[in-house]
Amino acid sequence: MTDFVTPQKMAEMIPSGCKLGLAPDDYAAAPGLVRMLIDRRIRDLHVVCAPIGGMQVDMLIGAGAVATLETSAVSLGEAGGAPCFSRAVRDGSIRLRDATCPAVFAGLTAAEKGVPFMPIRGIIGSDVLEKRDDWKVTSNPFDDSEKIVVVSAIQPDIALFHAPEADRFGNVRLGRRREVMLLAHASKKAFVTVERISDVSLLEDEKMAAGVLPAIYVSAVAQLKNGGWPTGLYAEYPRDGQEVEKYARAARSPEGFQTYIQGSRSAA
Amino acid sequence: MTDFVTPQKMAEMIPSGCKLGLAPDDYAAAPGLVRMLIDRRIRDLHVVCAPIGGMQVDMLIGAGAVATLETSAVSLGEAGGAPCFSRAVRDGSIRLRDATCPAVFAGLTAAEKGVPFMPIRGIIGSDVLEKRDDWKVTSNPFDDSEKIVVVSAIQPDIALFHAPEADRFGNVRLGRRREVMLLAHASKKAFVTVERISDVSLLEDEKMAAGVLPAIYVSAVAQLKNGGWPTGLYAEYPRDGQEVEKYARAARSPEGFQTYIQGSRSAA
Amino acid sequence: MSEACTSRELMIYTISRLLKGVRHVAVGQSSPMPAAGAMLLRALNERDGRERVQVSILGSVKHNSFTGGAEELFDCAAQGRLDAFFLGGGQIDGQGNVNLVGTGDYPNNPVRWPGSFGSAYLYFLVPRVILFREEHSLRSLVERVDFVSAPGVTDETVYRRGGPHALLTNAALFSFEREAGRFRLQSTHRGYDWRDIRATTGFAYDNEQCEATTPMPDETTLALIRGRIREELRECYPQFAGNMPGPG
Amino acid sequence: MSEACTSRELMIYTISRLLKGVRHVAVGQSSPMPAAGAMLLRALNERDGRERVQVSILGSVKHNSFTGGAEELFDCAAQGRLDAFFLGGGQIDGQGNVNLVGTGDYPNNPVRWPGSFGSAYLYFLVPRVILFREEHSLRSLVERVDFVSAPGVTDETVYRRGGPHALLTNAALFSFEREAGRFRLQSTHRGYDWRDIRATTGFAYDNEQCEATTPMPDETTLALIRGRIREELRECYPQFAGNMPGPG
Repeated sequence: MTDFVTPQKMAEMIPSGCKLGLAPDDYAAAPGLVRMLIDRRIRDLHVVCAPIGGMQVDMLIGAGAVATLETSAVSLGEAGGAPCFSRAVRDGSIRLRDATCPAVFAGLTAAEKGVPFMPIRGIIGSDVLEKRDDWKVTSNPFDDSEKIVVVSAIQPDIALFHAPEADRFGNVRLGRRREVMLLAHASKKAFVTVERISDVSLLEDEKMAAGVLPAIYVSAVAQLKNGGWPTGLYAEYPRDGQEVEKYARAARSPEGFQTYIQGSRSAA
Repeated sequence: MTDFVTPQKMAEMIPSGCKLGLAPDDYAAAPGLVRMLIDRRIRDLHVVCAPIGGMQVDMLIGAGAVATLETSAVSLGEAGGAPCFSRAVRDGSIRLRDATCPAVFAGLTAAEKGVPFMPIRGIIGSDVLEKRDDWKVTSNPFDDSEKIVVVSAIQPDIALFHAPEADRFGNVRLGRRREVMLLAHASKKAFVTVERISDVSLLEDEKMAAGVLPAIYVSAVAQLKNGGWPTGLYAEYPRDGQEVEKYARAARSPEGFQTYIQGSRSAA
Repeated sequence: MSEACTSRELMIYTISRLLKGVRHVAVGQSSPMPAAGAMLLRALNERDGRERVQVSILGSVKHNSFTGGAEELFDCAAQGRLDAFFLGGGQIDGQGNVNLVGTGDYPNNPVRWPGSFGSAYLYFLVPRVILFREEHSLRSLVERVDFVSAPGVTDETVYRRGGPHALLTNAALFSFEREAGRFRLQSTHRGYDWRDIRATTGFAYDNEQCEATTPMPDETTLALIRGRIREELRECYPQFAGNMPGPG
Repeated sequence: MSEACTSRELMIYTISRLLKGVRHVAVGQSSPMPAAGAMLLRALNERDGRERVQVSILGSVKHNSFTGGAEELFDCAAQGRLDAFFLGGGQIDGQGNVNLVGTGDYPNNPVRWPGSFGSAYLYFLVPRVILFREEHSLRSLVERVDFVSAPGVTDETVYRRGGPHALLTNAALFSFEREAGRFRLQSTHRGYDWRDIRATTGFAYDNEQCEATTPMPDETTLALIRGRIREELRECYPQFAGNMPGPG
């Protein structure tokens, strides 16, 4: 059920125009794979950040690959704001769907549970709500006096992320990063790059199984060593802060961004 | 935050009249602890089976401890129907809230997420729905032409279950029995009996952490070796089918039930 | 020459036929024959080099592809990742309604069964639901169930992509015609003819005078049931497996 | 005699004071000082034998009591198991509204910040939300935010048990009066008086002529910040920790 492919092949399997779900920075799409998407000039993506985006998202925006961005935030962490994102906001070159983290999770949970919507507390009075036509204020069906928000289901076509390990059956270890599990459950397909591929089933050890995404959700796996560089991989290796800083400085101008992308290609 | 107590003390900490959430048979309240509850003549329980009940629930019903039973099923598995349950249904001595498994999970998920209700597909046309005043048919707020069921949140006062292992900090390993995690998240308190207590934190091993219920949810832990006997403990030891059969035969009459409870006390 | 195919073995084999083409089948609690049928399809496909079948047995440690707890089965069904499931039923009626709760009036049913389990949900979301009831009698196959745990058909205001696919008993096999909301007799098992079925079925159905006989497993398939499948069943159904014919 | 207490150290200490009594405090992404303040309370309580404080740092492996992914923080807050959280804000106004999105008109804000994160939710559900903004200026503390990421007050048709508790900057500490929906000046930090605060705060607030000075940490507390807390910060905030005073 799971195809084992090269990173290049995986990049080719992601079509322009699709709804692409990305995990947070330290589990997000491998930056090297993102560079392959940029190289093949992918366009018109609807990117869903689950629930926030980092350097990967900024790179995709900088390369003109993103039509719609649904996110609770885009940030380079200690390296500051995301320059291509800020520029695209000013230019109006991307369609923005600002969100708040738990509403993204609620939308993904709706897709995971196969329901068209989910209720969520809070949010009323926030301008975030005003700007979303796929969120509504309704009343609690069991108490008319309480107003409550409902958000639509979010079902990405493809969830793309980088994880420590898969096995040769297609199971993928995510550990306690359950939001990545949620993203995979909610999406039609999951494409995963991994540091290593185990010959032994990851489901064999009952103590570990709880943190494993079963192969039934995993459409493709590609091995990509150190694939989390430079944004890091949770519980495996830290981010390369200097490299992210270098990116942040370069991307302050469109020209600097282009130079960074071209110059760093060989390093990927 | 987590109290470490004796099983006797834990049984005393569960008051008559509370809403008690129980996991399925092979992770359910330790039958030995249930016997302690019966010994102290606990009464008026509102038992929530998450989502089905077994011998433990049948014993509580047989002992007259249950006022309301909310469940998708009560069964002794290979040993057949639950005799005290069937008798109580006929007598009308318990208030029944029949459910269907995913609706119980939806109600617990609502409590976990702090929302008053959850939508759920299916169910419309089932008589189960007709009998529940805490479920409603509403329309999809994003598509008026679709009818959909909403169920109220289910928040037990106490979740009670038996698990393989806790650590001395109060973290409890549940492995992939995520529905037990859901039950604990949804409940105000979790009381857990365990086979063993580890000196090393169960969160230390990142590979295992995904299957660990953090101590913030765990109000009390009691060690009770072989506490799952005779209903078994998932991935640890199987049920004692002969003993459950013995119970099933004995409990066919109220007298037989009394004899079983009294006779087997010493074995517990 | 080995012992002749038993009634249960015929049902297990028939289940494997009804599952042909599925990628993922799940089996609920207390369902040894459906579990065996699903395992048999998996084994036959492996033997013949056909597509891999994912079998998820609830309550099993070994035959369990889920890692998210019992709710994952229901989520998986809602996501469209589950192709087939089984439902039993104390009563099943001619519109495909299933009663897992009890006879007579609710709530104080004179005969009470365990309860509805996940039926009221999975029946809507799993494309191929196979109704399985060993007992073929006027008591189990009724004109109208006393309590609808899960309805066979639904109007278009309700989301539904699943429903009854077939009804298998120890005497016959029916298919379900969703448009008509009726069963159709497909075949009778060895030892039964259409008159037996008519006399012991409480509801109306199509193709009453069906002459087809339910196909029997060949020798190698029977050997697979008595060998590998029986072993695989032992984990969750030790008593059932122990009562099956087989070596040792 | 060690180096004098820096402005950041005073803020870290003040945060630990604002957290007094909490059982569980969580800290979001990119929040080194709130993380340090929470860690300091934990360390002080340990030292003094007071109640154990659970500190959950988002993005940390070591200081993380969650096992259910990033959504667990939000679920935990909704369940009432989280007592305190921090929010920043490019702009904060006198009604406690927070803007994490940008200045000017949405969506093409001339200055765009990262986004609202979980603010629009946690502000409703966490009893003690501490607003933290280093920069104390007419630019950051405004009469009315340009975009409401999360509102400070809410009418009674909406469920709300949380909201603003205090506002801490590099110059002063305010408390928030929920009934009135206004801030109240509590104290000014060393080097600032009430006139400085009035001149650099864009919104109206109570107790304008406040004469109280924000208490400073004692030597042993300062040593704790420069030792254990600095070390604990290194995992998630290596740059920030590297810039703090401390041994080596």
